[in-house]
Amino acid sequence: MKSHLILSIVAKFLIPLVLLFAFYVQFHGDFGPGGGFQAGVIFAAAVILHLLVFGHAATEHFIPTAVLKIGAALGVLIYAGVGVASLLAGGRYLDYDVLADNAVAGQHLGILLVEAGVGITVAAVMILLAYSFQQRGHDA
Amino acid sequence: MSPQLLMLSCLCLPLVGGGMLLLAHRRPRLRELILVLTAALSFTSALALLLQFREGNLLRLDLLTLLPGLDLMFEIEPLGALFAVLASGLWLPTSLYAIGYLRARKEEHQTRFHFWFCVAISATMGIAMAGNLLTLFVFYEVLTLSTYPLVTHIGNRGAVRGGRVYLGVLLATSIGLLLPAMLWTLHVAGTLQFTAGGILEGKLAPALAGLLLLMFVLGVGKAAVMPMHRWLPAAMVAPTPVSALLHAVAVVKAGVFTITKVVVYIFGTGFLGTVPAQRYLVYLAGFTVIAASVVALRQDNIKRLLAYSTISQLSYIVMATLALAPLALTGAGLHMVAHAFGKITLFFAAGAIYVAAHRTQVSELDGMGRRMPWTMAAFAIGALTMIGVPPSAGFVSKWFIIAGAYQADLYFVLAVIVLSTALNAFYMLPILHRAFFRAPEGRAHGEAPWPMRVALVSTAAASVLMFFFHAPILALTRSLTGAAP
Amino acid sequence: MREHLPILLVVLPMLAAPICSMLPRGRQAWLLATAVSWAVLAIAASLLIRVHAEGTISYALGGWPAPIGIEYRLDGLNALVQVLVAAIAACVLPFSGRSVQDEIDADRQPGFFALLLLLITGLLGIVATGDVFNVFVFLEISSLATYGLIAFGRDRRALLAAYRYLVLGSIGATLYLIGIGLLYALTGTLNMQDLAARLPAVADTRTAQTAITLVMVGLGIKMALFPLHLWLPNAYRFAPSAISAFLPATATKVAIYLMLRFVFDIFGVGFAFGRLELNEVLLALAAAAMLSASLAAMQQRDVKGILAYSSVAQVGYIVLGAALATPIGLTASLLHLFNHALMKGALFMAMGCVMLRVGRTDLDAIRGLGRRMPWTAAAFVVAGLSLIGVPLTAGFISKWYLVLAALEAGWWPLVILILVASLMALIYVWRVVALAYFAPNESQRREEAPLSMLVPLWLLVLANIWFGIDTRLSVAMAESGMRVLMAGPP
Amino acid sequence: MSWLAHFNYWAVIVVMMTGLYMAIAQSDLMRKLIGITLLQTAVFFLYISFGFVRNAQVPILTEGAERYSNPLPHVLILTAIVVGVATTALGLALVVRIRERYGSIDEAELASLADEVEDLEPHHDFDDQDEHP
Repeated sequence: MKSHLILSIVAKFLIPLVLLFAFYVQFHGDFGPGGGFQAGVIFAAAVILHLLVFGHAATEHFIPTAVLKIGAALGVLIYAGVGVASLLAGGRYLDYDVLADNAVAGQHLGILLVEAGVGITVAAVMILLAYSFQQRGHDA
Repeated sequence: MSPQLLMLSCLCLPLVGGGMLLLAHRRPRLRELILVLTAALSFTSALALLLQFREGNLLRLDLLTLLPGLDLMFEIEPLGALFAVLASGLWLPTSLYAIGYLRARKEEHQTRFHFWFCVAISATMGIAMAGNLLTLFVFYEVLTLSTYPLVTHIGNRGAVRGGRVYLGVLLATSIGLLLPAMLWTLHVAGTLQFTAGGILEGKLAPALAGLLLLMFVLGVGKAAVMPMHRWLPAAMVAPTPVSALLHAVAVVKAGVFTITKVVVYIFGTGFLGTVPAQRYLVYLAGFTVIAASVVALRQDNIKRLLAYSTISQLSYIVMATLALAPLALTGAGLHMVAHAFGKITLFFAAGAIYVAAHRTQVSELDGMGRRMPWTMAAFAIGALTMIGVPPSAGFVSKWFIIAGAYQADLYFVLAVIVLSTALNAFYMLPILHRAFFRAPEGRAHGEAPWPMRVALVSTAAASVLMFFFHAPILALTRSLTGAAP
Repeated sequence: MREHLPILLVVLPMLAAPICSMLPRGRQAWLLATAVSWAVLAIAASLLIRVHAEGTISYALGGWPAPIGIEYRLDGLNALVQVLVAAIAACVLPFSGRSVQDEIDADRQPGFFALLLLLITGLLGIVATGDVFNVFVFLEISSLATYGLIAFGRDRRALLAAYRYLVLGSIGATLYLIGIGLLYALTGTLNMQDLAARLPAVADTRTAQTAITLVMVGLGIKMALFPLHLWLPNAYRFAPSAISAFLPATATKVAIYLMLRFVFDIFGVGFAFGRLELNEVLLALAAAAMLSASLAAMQQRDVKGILAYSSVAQVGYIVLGAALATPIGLTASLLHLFNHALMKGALFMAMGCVMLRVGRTDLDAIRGLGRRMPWTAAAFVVAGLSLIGVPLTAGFISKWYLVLAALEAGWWPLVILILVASLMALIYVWRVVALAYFAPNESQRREEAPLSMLVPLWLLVLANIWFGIDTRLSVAMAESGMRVLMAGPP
Repeated sequence: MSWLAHFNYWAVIVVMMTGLYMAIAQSDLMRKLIGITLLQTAVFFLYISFGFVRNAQVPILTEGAERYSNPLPHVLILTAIVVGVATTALGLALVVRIRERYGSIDEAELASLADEVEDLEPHHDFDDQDEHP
């Protein structure tokens, strides 16, 4: 991959910001607009930017495909697991009230976990998609 | 044995025998022993059943209920008992004959052949004992399907083509006409039970009843009423034992048996008398009698000639049934038996000629009477039965049909019988003339193998015996008309 | 735990799917998926029994009560459909072990089973949920999984088939989405019960009528109702064997269930059939489906193609019974829904066995099958007889009911139509059977499919016979489903 | 000018029909996908404009809002967007692989290619790399 100086400098500058914004959206989700879907996509956008600028090898070096695959599955597991946990705690499926001592804290905890799961899965899947499309282009 | 067990054994013995055949397929002698034993046992149980019936036992067997009001059940009535005994009784000589035939021809897949034969017999028993229309229909279809492998047994292109016509016509008529007719009956009458005196009386307008009757008569393709007769000549691609038992006895008789059952137990002769269209069906059957005889006149292939003769003779029975006179109905029952004996003898003879002399055409039969005296003598008796000349069984049955035609004042039927008798003589007697009064041609050959000869002589003898001793059969068919005043 | 079974039914395969995708070997994924499918069947069966003993079960997700939160609602109808889906899954998964090993690259097998589990999740979810938007979500989960699974097919035409299905399926789902969006705008609710209660007030608006039409067309695509069936034949034909055994028996059935639910329970017969006269449209389409698809099936050169077109025709049968909107018609429809799943599952499984041993399923591959694979061929014959509707098989019972329903409604031409279509079924099934048994073949080697495939196959075949002889259970189930539908909107 | 009051619906209808037309009539597989995406986007618009209430406030984080927009359609459509993305991604993946195995993404050409026997071997190495770079 040819190096584009301006692109790589701008990218290096932007990527941390985008990542930070992703985390903001992720954890602010239970108070305001935001949540796992959006945060996951924003996170993925940062990684995809890295992929486009620095190439597949560089990106895969710090986010390997195997990790992404596990991440994609793990997110779903967290989501469904929270539901099952609330079952085990004596409530209904996805009834967050029972997850902590009082209902409000329970709702907080529950939504946080669920959104985390969603975020991980969405980010992982988006990055995986980008990886596989990128790969195809080079082989063909 | 209890009567129910007897009925079950009539139905299952051939199946069990067929299954054992399959197991014994590596040992031909054992296989054939099983076949003959099965046939004998089936005949015995059918006979025992007939005796039970004559003692006046109520013979009824509920097998299973598919849906409320829709069950598979069996009930013996005179005609059914007669049919069961006839089919299983003729199976015994046929199985002997088939063993000889298949061995002499060195056919492949003999076990498969015998197995499907057993299934077909079992289905015939089911038809004979059926207690309602649904049961009859089920076994009717099983019979069609189980005879397909027999018809296409040779497996060449011609056999497959013939098989396709066979299956196509029989299934198309049964699903396209018989099944709707059955559904209509169920819808109108609320039941499909065979009941003395019929179940449709007062429930259907006469004009519609005529249509329903037409659907039944044409829907039972096995009765080969024109224009649904095409399958029978097509089925002649089958090996001769199949043509003999199935296409002279089991399959075609199942057809006329079904029509008779429908006329007597579904419509009821009393009700049918008020249906105007019934007359036209008599004409249709009469037309078939004459037309098929005319076609038979022009055939040179022996089996095709016999097939058209069968079409003609079947319509005798249909016509006699539809004449609705008690005597004619008795004649119909008698003719079922008489024609069975005669036609199976003729087919046996044709097969024997084919095996011994490799001849299939009428024009090749010159002098055959001297080469194969037993075979041709039997053929002559069969031919006489077809024409209706004493001392053969055909005379008795035709006598009753004629008497019935007088009784019903149906001079059309009378004319048809006279004309067709003349036509029968026209196509049968020249064969006998060729065989006995012309000099033989070609290389010399002897008779067919002994199992075949035993079979054809015994059926020919039965045909003659029936002329002299027909009282038991007459009693049975009389009681049929007793059910229908 | 017992009260949570309705949700566990859906969550179990959903939880298992990601685990499956993480497993290193296809074999392990298969074992897990099989175990899950059996557990799901057990749960579904226990739920069905409970519904029959105690009546409708309602389960509120997250503890939010019905009209606000998402509600899972099981009654005599969908508990039955769930058991059907679960049972077919429990049969197909053991069956799939060998055929997947044979047809799919080793490293892609865990993904395959994960998608299959997701498909099961989606289908079970559609059936269980009482919320129309939730239906959309599960519909898309199952559809996406299906597109992916079809693309696993070895033939490159599988890709094209998957793509076509994706385009049409997405259009269908989108139309459905618009429809329920309009309904939501009108009534302010997405809960089925609530929707049914509020719909009559606004039924006269054009918006409501548009919404209903959109929903019906969207579902029509999903259930492959003629003429929206174009995606189906190739999708079934080129999918991996396990998938083409699973889909016809479940996916279209679930879509049909959904249509029944909408027409009878949400819109109400009086509105959908009485005022909009949808029944006449459905009747005409069903009739066209039966005839045209049967004709097409007769011309196919590939057995899976024949079976696929026959599936389109059978959808026609099912819709026909429903469109009559009489108790007996609905019973017939539900019976056929159930029975057809049994027979098509068995037929496609038999073709899976052929695929494994012969590698193709065109008519030439069938030659002499009766000798090469006697058990497979015999299974095909029995299931084929059931498809034709021969007495003593399950197919006969449902067709019999259908004919009775048509007679009762006074629709004579329909009776003829059903019989003609059965005759055509006979022709296309017989073509295969005649080749299998009466056509000579050079290779007379005997190479029967492995037991792991034969046992599930014969289980379904025996079910075909069982439900053809002892009809008490199936008819009682269908009737209880019918009563739910005939009761109409609450 | 009552028809103008519903201009959002008019916009939705135009986009929707454009998408539907593309999805059905275009023979290029990529354009079909774009059509599908347009169609879905139109539905998103539709839902979002349902939720809009004139002179209303955001319902969360504001005390005492009298009139507020309905948040539910937004939530619903979030799900639908995710579904749409997944569909598009899957569609694209299929298009890529169709291109690899057929060498074309034009429907008319594909139809003629479909019945030809494929030479499986040369392409096989691509398949194996699918999702496993």
